[in-house]
Amino acid sequence: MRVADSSAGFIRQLQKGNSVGASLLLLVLCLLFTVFSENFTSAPNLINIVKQSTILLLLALPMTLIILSEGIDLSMGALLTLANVVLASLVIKFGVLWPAFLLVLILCAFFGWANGLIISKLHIPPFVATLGTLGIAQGGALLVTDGQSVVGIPPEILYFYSGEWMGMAMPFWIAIVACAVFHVLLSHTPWGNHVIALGGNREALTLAGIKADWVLISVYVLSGVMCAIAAVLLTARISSGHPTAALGMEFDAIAAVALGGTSFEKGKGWLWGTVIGVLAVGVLRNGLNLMGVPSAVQVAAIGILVILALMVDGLRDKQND
Amino acid sequence: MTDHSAPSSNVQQVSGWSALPNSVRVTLLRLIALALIVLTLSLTSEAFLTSNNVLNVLRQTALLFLLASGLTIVILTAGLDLSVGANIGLSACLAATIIKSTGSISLALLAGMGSGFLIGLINGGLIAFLRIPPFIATYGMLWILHGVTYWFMGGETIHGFPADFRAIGSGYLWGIPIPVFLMLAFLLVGMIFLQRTRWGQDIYSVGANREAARLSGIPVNSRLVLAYVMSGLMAGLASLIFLARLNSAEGDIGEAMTLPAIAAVLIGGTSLFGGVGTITGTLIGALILTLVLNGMNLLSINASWQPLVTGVIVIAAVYFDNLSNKGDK
Amino acid sequence: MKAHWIVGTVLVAGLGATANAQTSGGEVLAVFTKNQTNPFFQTFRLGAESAAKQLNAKVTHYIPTKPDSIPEQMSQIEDVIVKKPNAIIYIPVDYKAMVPGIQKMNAAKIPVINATDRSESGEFVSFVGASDYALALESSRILFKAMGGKGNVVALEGVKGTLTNTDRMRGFTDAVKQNPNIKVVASQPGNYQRLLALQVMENLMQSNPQIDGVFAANDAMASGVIEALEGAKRKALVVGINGTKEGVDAVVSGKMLATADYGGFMQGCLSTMIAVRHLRKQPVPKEVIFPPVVIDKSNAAKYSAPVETMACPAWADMPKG
Amino acid sequence: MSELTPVLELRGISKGFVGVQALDDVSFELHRGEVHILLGENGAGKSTLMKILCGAYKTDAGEFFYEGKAVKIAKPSDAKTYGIAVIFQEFTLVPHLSVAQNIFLGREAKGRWTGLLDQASMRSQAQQILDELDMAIDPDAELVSLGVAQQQMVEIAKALSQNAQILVLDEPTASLSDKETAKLFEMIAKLKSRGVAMVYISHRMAEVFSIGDRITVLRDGRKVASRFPAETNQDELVSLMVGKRVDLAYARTFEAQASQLALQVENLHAPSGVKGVSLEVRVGEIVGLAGLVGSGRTELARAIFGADPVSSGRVKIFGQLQDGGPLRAIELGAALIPESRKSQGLALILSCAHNITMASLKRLFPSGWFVPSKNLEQSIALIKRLRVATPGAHQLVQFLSGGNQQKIVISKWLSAEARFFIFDEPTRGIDVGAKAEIFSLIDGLVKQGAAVLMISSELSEIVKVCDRAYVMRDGLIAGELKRQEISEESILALGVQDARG
Repeated sequence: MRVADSSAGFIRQLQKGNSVGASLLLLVLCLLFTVFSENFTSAPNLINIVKQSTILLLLALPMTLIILSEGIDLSMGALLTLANVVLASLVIKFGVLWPAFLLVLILCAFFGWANGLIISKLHIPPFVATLGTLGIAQGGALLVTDGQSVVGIPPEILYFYSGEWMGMAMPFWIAIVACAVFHVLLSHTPWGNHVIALGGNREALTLAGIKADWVLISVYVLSGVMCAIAAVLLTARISSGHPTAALGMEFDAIAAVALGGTSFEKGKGWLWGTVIGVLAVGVLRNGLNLMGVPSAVQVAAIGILVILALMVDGLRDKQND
Repeated sequence: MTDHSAPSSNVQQVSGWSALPNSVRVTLLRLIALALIVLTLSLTSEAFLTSNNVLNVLRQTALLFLLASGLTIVILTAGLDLSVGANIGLSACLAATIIKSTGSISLALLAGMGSGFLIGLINGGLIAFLRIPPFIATYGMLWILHGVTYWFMGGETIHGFPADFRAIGSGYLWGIPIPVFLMLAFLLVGMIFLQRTRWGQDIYSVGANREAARLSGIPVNSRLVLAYVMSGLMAGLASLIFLARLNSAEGDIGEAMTLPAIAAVLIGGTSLFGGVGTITGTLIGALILTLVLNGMNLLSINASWQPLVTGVIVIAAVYFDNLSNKGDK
Repeated sequence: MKAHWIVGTVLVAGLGATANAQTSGGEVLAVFTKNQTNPFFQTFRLGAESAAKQLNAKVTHYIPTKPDSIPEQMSQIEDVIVKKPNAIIYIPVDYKAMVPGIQKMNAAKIPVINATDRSESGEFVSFVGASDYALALESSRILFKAMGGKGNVVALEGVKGTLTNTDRMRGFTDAVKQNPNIKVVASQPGNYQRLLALQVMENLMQSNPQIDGVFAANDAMASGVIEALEGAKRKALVVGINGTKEGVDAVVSGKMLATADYGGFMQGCLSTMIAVRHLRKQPVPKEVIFPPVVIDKSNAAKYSAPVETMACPAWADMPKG
Repeated sequence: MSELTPVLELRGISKGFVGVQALDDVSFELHRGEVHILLGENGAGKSTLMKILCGAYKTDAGEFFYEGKAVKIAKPSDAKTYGIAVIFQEFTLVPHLSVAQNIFLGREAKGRWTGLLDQASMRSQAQQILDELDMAIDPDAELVSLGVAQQQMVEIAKALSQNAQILVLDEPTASLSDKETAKLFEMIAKLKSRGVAMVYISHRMAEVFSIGDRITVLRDGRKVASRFPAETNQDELVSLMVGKRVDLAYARTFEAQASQLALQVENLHAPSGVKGVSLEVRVGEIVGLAGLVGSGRTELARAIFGADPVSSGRVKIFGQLQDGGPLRAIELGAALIPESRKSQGLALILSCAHNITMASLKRLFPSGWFVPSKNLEQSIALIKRLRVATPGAHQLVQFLSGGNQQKIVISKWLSAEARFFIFDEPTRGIDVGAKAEIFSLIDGLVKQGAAVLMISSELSEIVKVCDRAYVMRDGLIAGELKRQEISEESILALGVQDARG
């Protein structure tokens, strides 16, 4: 009998070279920065990297499932921004987090449900549907705040970003829990298989008696829920609501997922590859900051990282297909 | 889409809407939508139908269309080009520097188009030969181009260009803004390329079924590179018009145009899965988008509504396409 | 006046050398600015570099890769704190959202000089900036005087919700109150962007046949307005703010009535000098607000020297608010 | 067959799509332990009836009786409750899930309260089923790593794992080797003894008579006849299927003698699985390329055409070296009619005209200037010549029948003035009537001075149509058969030598 299914899975995925590009680059970057900037490997800096990457990770995890089911979600960044401003306004009104978070959770889940509905029932390609809802969420954020940022967040909300528990920063725990939940959901629940089947062979799913539309909608609802959770972290981080806080973050999430080896077709992908992809981007940005590299070079470096990683995976695919 | 007027042999005429070939249906549907928008706007705001505003709308549409026309060709190959906005930024800054240093406009035009061409070539190479998915390759290029522009410009802006250069952006010819002539030129070039050249036909074939095209002897890789080069070239040309229009160059000059350009192509009926779509559709898409935003400005509707309305239009356009195609199944 | 500056600087350099050499040089300063594209911040960075060179300190710039990105500036703060620079010269991307970042800097006991946008809270060694309100008031007054105290005026606002925009529009409205028969026919946001201002102006010209004057909240929008006016072959008096080279050139060429000197270069110089003097235990003012200086045809020549050639004046000649 | 009540009975089943009446008042009985053969051409309604049986389609009219009681089958879960499982030709399997996950898709074993997957029990159950069918497949292997035949076996294991009482098999042996077909028949016999009722869809007469207990023929959506194997023979069944007396297949007159050398292949090696092949084809000849599934015939064809890379050896077309890709082969006058029309032969969402001239634009419009009217003329001429049934040259290819789509592919190559044609399974998915037309077309090509290399898994086609035949096995030529030596036995002998040993 296998000892631990997930560890064997982990190694098997690595052997299959699912995200060699990203893992290689992550390794090279870490070595490079350890050498070139002395305090890269210092504990506070490593915690910084994890804290800074957590919000992107919370978007990249559901994005992996969406891309695995041969979809895409361009509305995540705008939805996170909308959730941020609504959460900030409600927290100020209620004075306490939980009721506000609940309402935002419902709002985001509804938004995800709408995305899923437009795609499955109106038969609109995911790119088009979520490009449309991106505009709707972005407009919503502007309308709610009339362009002003929302201030006066009670300090205990900041705990979620800068607070600590058992010695580790809160975002670290949130990231760990999120990865664990998604790993279990994807590899240890029937639903996980159904999501992969949705991307791999949708007909097989329907003939197996599963409502493919519901699986699709549930993936987008999950994406909405994760936006709500990320909003708590973002609001805690900038202690306010801002009408353009996270616009464009969906593209970074998609890049991280692609970096991690999840391909755009046939439900081929690996959750932990995405985690590596997110970390690779986080390490790059942090390292370049520490080395005081001029911002123009930082901007180009991110583009080069993405293309290099995909080149490695692209060439590997070429060999074995 | 080939022409649709020729006689056909053993034809059982299925009359009515579903008899029309798909491309005609797509265009007709949009012309109706366009007419509706013009009607409602001219009724609700008296400033709408003034000649000034019409020219104003045409000029703004021209800017959007110049970008979207190159994109249409790329999307027809089932690809995508997220780097067009950054392409405009870099090409405009290059051209601006050359005008400032050498003062020769022709050299600047060459530089703008040259850099657009080169960016398209790199995009095409990454996608065709290194098999990187278009979304990711052009996303990477977006960042690289921004990096190069920021490094090159260092936060500076270059402003103030000779009058005859600025004419191509804000000048008039027979009372019509010059960018409109360029829009028609791009439209013509696009239509001729897609409908009247074999390379255009190949673009449709590659988009519709890449493997079948390859097995039919179509050099798929070079067609893909051609598509991205055209998109890059058109963005390079558009950057010159932006430069002339704004009379100054700064790093993120075209950045806000990328998503609206993609929206214009989608509203125009070009499918993301490739093989279906026309340049005229994209022109109508650009016109619809600009008209709606212009209308909202005239009716002084809060600017925050604009992204929301754009989103709804994109979804509605594709939904009605699905409805009209239902007849075929 | 120019010659005097150079002499002054030599004097200060000499003075600086003999100052008590507690930390006689080599201080590392981290300079945070908002984005790569707005020329104002470029002049600020050049000012800081010029002052640092004079006082042989070292300056590293931290600019978000995505313009005005709040989460990114937050990450850059966290990364820089790990490196422990001697002092930080800080322009917040958003004066409300960045408070947690400032708290982190204060917690790390790093002296911070707040520049340009006064942050809502946080301990600072001092604040260096110009009064948006005063600048807007002055340039609006000049506009209305040139309009003969009557006629239709249009206002092009900056980014809604930013501190600079709120203060500048307050200055404009107060100036309008002082001129009863100036009629504000329209006030629309141009987000400090040239293209958007141009398109907004084009639309405003449709619905307002008679526009005598235009108040633009920054020079970039002012030049957009000028392009729109020329495009529609219409005439109007235009004023802007910031005193960037572009604005000054427009004033010199007569296309623009006047602009107000926001003193980017000077703010860069002064905030760096204050940082270095503070580190060298020399007395520094708590707050320096540059007096509003309007650049019109009369004094435009003085301001049109290219920024690269400018050098920071001596500490003694600096306006001390 | 005892007169028990049938385990499943369909009465008066009708189902129509837009303008097409797929099934018209069809009644059908199925008894326990019986293999009921369903015969019919493509488009006769077989697959529609199957989709109704498994609940994928709803019926317009008709009732279902399960063991005599009236029941409703409208969605896949209904079919499952009555133990109906269907094995389609296009596998309902998910590439990146493991074998065990595929088998239990939708019926995953879960921990009682955790709701988590019980991986261990799923794996052991899968292993048990695979062992029962003695398939050497690892339940943890990712599906995409298995060959076509193995995937077919997983598909069957998946159906059996739902302890199906009623099994519907859609041409299961289409991609199985003889060894695997024999094993399938053993398993069918085992299932019969267990009382499982099976609907077996095929058009291979040998199978019909070897395992069929009862035969029902469908034509144009209507049930034409029901026979016991003993009462009928091949010819009667074919005429029932086709409706008019027709000789079984196209009989070719072999008077043309071979002349100029069209194709020379010398010791060709290719990473895709060609291990040193030498053969030649002359103008005026139809050379068959027979062999079992996985013997490398398609790989050889794609290597010759330049679709896949070649590692060593030489290919000459009309005397000139073919050292490039498909474009080079086409320039030399070669053409490839691929095995899967839809994914490799045609652009379904484009018009007939666009597809027909896709490979000949350079020739028709050398200057690059494309003239739609000329393009249309060329297309309409070929549509007429090949009698393609289409409303017009603008009709999108996706709306044509299988046979007409194949004609469009052939027209594409005629438009490119090819003179050496590689046909890969030219009649797959095409009904009997249209097959004859395709063969007469091929024969017409050869008579007009073309050369043809034809890959086919239908031994009868090779026997009836080819001048010469090569038989491939494991990427090599097992042997060459002259005209008079060609027979189903000789082909099988060469093709399966080691299998029998």
